Amino acid sequence: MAKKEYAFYPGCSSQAKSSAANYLTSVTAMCDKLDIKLTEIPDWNCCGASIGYAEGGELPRLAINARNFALAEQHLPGQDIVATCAACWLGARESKERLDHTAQLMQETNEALAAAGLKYEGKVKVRHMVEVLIEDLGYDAIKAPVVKPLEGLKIAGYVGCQTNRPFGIDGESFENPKYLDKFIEVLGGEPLEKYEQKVACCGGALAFSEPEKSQKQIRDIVESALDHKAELIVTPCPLCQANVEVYQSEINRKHGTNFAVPVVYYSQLMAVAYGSSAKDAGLNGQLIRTEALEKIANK
Amino acid sequence: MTASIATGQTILVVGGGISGMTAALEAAECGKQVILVEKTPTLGGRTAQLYRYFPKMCHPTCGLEINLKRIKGNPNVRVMTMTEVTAVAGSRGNYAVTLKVAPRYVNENCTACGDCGKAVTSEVADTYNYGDGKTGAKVKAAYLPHAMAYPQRYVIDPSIAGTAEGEAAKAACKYGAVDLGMKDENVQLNVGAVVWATGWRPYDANKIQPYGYDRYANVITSVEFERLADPHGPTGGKILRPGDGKEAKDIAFIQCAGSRDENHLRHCSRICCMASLKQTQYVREAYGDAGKSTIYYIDIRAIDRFEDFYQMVQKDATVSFVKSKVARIAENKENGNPVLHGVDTEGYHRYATEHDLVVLAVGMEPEVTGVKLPDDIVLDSSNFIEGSKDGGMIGAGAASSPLDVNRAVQSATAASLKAIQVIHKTASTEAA
Amino acid sequence: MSNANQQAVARYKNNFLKEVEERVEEGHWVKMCMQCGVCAGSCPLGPAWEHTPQKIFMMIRAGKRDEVLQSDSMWMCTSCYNCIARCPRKLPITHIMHGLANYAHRLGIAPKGQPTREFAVMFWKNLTKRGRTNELMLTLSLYFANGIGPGIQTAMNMQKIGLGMVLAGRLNPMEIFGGHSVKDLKGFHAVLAKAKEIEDRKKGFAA
Amino acid sequence: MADIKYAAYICSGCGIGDKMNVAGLEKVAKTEGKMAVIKNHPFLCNAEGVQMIRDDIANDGVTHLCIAACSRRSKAEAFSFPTVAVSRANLREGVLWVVAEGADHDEVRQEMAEDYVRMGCAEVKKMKLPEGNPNKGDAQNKRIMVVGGGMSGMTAALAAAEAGYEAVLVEKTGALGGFASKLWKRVPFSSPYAEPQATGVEEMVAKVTGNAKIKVHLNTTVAETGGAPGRFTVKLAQESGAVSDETVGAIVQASGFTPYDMAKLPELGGGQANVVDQAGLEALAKTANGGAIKRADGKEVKSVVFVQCAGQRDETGTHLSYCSGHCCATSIKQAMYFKDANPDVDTVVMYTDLRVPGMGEDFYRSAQQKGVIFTKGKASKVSGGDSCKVDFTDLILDEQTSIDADLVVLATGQVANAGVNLDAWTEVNTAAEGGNEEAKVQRTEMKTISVLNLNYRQGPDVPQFKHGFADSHFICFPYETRRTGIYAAGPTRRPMDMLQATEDATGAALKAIQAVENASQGRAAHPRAWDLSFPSARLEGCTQCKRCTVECPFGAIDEDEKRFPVFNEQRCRRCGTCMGACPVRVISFENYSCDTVGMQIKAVNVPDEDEEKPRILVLACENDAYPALDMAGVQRLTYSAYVRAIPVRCLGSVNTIWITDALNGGYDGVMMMGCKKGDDYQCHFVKGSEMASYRMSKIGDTLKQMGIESERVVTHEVAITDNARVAKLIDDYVAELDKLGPSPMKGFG
Repeated sequence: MAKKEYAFYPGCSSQAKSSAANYLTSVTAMCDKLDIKLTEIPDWNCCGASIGYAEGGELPRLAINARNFALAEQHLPGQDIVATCAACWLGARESKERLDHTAQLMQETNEALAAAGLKYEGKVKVRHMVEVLIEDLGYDAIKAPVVKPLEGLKIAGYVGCQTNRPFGIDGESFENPKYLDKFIEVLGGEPLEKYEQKVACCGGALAFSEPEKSQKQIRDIVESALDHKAELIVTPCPLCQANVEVYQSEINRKHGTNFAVPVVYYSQLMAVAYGSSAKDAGLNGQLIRTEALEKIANK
Repeated sequence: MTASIATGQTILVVGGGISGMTAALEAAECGKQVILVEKTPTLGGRTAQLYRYFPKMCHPTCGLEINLKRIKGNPNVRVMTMTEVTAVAGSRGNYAVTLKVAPRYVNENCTACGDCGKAVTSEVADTYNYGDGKTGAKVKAAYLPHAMAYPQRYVIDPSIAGTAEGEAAKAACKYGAVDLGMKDENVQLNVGAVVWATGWRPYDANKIQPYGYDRYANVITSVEFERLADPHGPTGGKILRPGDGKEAKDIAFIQCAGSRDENHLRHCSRICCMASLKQTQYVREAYGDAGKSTIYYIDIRAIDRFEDFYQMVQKDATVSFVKSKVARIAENKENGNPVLHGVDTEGYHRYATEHDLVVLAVGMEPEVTGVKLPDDIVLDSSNFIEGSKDGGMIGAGAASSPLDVNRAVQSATAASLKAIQVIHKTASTEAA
Repeated sequence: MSNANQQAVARYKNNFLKEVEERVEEGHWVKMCMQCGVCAGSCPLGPAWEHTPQKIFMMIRAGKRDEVLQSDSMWMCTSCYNCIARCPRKLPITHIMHGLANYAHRLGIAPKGQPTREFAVMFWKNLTKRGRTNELMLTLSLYFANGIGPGIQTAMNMQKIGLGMVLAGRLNPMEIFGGHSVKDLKGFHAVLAKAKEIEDRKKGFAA
Repeated sequence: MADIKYAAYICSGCGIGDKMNVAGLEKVAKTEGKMAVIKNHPFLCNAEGVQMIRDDIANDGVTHLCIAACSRRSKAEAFSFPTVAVSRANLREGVLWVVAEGADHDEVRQEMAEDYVRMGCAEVKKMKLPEGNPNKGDAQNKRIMVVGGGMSGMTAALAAAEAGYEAVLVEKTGALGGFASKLWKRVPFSSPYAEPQATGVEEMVAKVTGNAKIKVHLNTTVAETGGAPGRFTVKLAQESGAVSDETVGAIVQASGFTPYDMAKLPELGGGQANVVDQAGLEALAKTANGGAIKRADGKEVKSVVFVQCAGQRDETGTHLSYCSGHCCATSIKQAMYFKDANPDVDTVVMYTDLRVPGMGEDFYRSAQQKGVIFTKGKASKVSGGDSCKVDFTDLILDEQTSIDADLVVLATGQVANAGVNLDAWTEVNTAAEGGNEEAKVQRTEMKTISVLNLNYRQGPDVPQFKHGFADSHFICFPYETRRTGIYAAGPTRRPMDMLQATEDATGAALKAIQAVENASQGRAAHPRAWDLSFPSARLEGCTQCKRCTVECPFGAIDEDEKRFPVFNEQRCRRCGTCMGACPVRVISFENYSCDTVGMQIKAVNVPDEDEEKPRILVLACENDAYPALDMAGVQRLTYSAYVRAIPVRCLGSVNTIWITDALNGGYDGVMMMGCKKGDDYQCHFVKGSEMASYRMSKIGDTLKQMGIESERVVTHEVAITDNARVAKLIDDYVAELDKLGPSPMKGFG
């Protein structure tokens, strides 16, 4: 099957030695097995993230996103932009929708872009890696390369907010999306379909400013996963991954719990199931190491 | 069956619910020729599935009995059940209509003695009791749809038509009424006017994801609740919740389940507020002061004298009101109770309240299964029927707007006269 | 700053709804709320709100300008989008909350020392500096926001994590000397400046 | 009329033949029923069986037949023989399906079946084939009179005319158009439900006046209405004093509504400057003619508050307790008047529940889109003046507060123009007839507001249902009037908006057309539609007691100068209440009379007391109780084989003679089963079951004289869904009678 090519928007957190570096590593391994060619958008910039609103305002946020669109349209014509980070995808897609639907904003934004000799034509599409996997490849294609099924591995699919709302994946419910469970299933693992915290918010945006409030969210997410006997939590979102993984020790420190549930990306599950090494799957990037996956990877 | 009896002076009424029966009878009692087609095996429609009517708390079957008596006694109405309209050609005053009659596998010899039912063992979903929904009710595959079914004639479910079960039913019938050889039959008719009284259907509760109808056993719809409260229903009138068959005494009613919501139905379905107010009285009927009803609402729309009923319910100590669109429902894993989360907007009170059972007051949307509307029918923004451009086809009852029974009958009576006007004009122009 | 506030007050007299419609991101949606309250019940941070979104919309219609703009409710938004997903009138509630926060912030009347407000400012400065976020600087500047002392304290508490991140290759101590950046920084800044200029002109913040 | 020949046809199908001795039944039909022809058939309702009966009618001169098979509710089409008198003996639902299985019940089952055959034969012998009202000749007028020239009235007149019927339109003012002509615009009737629409009144007036089939009387009121469907005679009084006569076949009453008087709402600023009601606002909008709306004092309105439910939904008993339904949409429309003229006008709609059902939701959204502000609050005080002030409780922000505005609009409700309230009337009228002078004055005073001035025995207007509206009591039958041939439509029937009113008027026009068609054929109207039987009275036996004229639920019976009842058959609904009321039993229908039932009661074979087989007579309303008994059978519920059930048209038609005859004849008990009575009555003949229980309360003394315990006569309210309950009621009563012991009358019968 012919290679599928996309204009890749890794986002700040996926850069080398950034908080989601291991996401990028595993995505690279995954795409390699799935015949997906990702070409990084030359000189892309930050999406502004949701938290950018307070100081950034509306038009500056639209403008910096439009800059990425313009660069993609210019250098990678005809290719859809694919983001792996929930926030990047959301920030970009929201900007695109608003620009495409409001002539005035489009005009003002291009006026701004002109300052750097750029123009957004409104052509390029903005998509999340999960959309590409489901819509362009499909579950059978995802299943095909499996060589090391994740046998008997109980995994809680934690979708979180921004890959799920307000756009979400076509045909999935906001309250009960099933795609992570389907991923786990085709990869040979055991999905915990009744996991209640699937779409709960990890409080990511407030992780720094309101630690108590966001850590309360994280507690529920981890506790419920444990109630369901989860050995792993899997997520499509770097903010979710970082928050849910990073703060478990902090919560233990404050509340005397002893959480140590590994939180991985779907791409890491796939990389492992597709036979990549623990390193290529970015497992060494885990703060809470996941022996279970490493064992399978090292088989 | 021949089409010859029908002419440009005949009125076709599509749908055998209370609106269709009314439209047909009112015209027939004015002396007009009417053909009434119904896609299911029996007349009565959705109202026959209600336990009581608001605001009188009387029984829909009472009116049904009168309408059936009118039909039995009136030679001007011809009733065709298990019949759908598959095509309408022509224009005002002169329509060529194609009907498809599905096999009932039971002919007019049937005396409703019930021997075929005794002879078969396999069961199918009891759609009269919303057995295809949360009630899970079943009937024998050879059945009388309900005690007041008209025609009073058994039905053999297609699933056993070609099987040994079917043969057993045939063998059991002393009157040669079981005819397993029946096939789809197409019928051509000429009519002058068409009244579309194809009715409504409850909005699909599975689509209202935050309320988890698809995930939680003890979240049901208002139409299902009617069957639970009805002594003729699957629980013999006991309010037993689907999850564990326990008696539900503390019941939450959620208004606007699908209605007034641009993610679902953009219109207000009009009847739901009154329906829930009525259903709180089912709870009182079952448990007296020991029952508890809570209505979660945005606006209580008890129009005109229905306000009396609202005021009566407000005085009922077992009923309380929360002005809030419930945000989401979770389930208490210990006891299977639904837990409602939201905020009471009068003032600001956050709640997470547990109930035995949740009844979703699901909205009305136009019935579309088995309904093939001609192209020149004009629909409104919610697909209710406004009528055909040339006025030869008229929408009636809940097919034309979300209406309560009384207003649906009023609408159907008006539609009946509009149809009469059409054939009158045809007659006078032909005469001229 | 606060003279921008006085100008706004003068311009819109007691028509706060009009002010919101013209100056707040997605503010023209406020009038469409029908007070069902589904947003209020859907917010994960709900309990932390003094005023729920639907109530804030009502306050706007009632002209309670100061109470709304000085409220810290909007700053509780985690951008989870539950409210948008469930709103029966399809109001972009998340964005309206962001818009209100931003407007209050720009007017200089948002709650002083509101942590999210301060973090948001740092975050934006951080990302606009080089076009990409510098996670280390962000973290550090946050910890030291309240001065050296408490900063060290927080940093000590969090250092295990920080160290873990470094070991896991997910935090780079070297970023302190720069880190990731867009190449055409000049162009990037030009775009931003222009965008801000247009926005300020539109929303009455023109210097 | 040809010679009479009786025949009995006994079906042995559906298991009747297996469980009963058909030969025995035939013997009963012959020796006791005295039937000339007796046949049995294994499958009577099939083509062959029915043909056998048809042949006997055609070739063998059979004129009266008793079909002993299933219930009269089953196989109605198969067993319909319009040219002969037919009785049905209910052997299947009434015996086979309800008597317990097993050999030890064979005897009682057979006795029950034989009794039903005896009853069927006895009944048919007293039946005549109804031939329709012989006086139908005088009831051939098919013109429709419409009272009221507003939107509803004009719609009704046009609707009738377009169906080919002449219409007479009577309007008391000098112009057509009614309330609608006072409006600037109306709410939209169809998609997209976004903008106020032109009322279309002018076009409609033109259509009406231009229609050759419609005769319009302006400045005219109805001075007197007499007669009946098909032959109403109406005196029309012009303002000038001139009087003209019209004969019409049916009447649509579209007399509209009056806005609730603002002056009764001082606390809400009623009567103060710059506080108007919705009608007042329409006037201002008309003057503005699309431009800026100005107050009475000429000041342009820059801010307006609409106070919903003003004097409505009132629980204190001071104002209207109901909701008028249209006011929310009307205020939304009126707020749009302001916004469309000038978007900067502040418009606030203050509501507690915003009631815009159906597509009204789109209209609501459209108003929000235009910037109309909706505040959920309850106004406590409105002060008018140059700057008005509305004090209210904001239910969302949970605070006492107030708004200032240039103008305040009170959404007051609709009060029906339904004429004289008959309950009040009857009281005054009886006093007046008793010679009370004061009452006579009061009566004349009352009549001044009458719409129809009916010269009916029971009063000048149609009875009102609730809150003074002339509505039907029935959910399934909104046009089930209590004055046959007269149909209320529009806001006089029920509070409603213009869309619903025009639809309502169209429906009422149909019912009027139906009424004239039925009258011309001598047929009954709903609910016994197409019944050809009609009441006749042997006046030579009449004692002028007036019970029939007083108790007729439809005011069908008047009195002549000698106080004899005058039957207006076209008004009659064939319920038989008069027959039940008549102490001397001179009133009867051809196929339903004191005899058709009485002879059935007498035909039953009542065992002696030593046999210990009690007999219980059940008189069951044919609409609810009898179907319930039937369906108990359909569901194979069992009840005692000692009962003998007779369907009656209505418990109101039960004549006490039937009860006393039964008890004299040795029956051990009598059960009467009828519909719910009281405020939410279910009786389609209004007071049937109420009458029955009233009469039974009076029967006590008679029973005493006969030395019979009062427990031997009971009445029950039975709903059509009470299948299981009727069976239990019967068995419990049998048990009770068992304790009571056999009737003392046994053997004397």
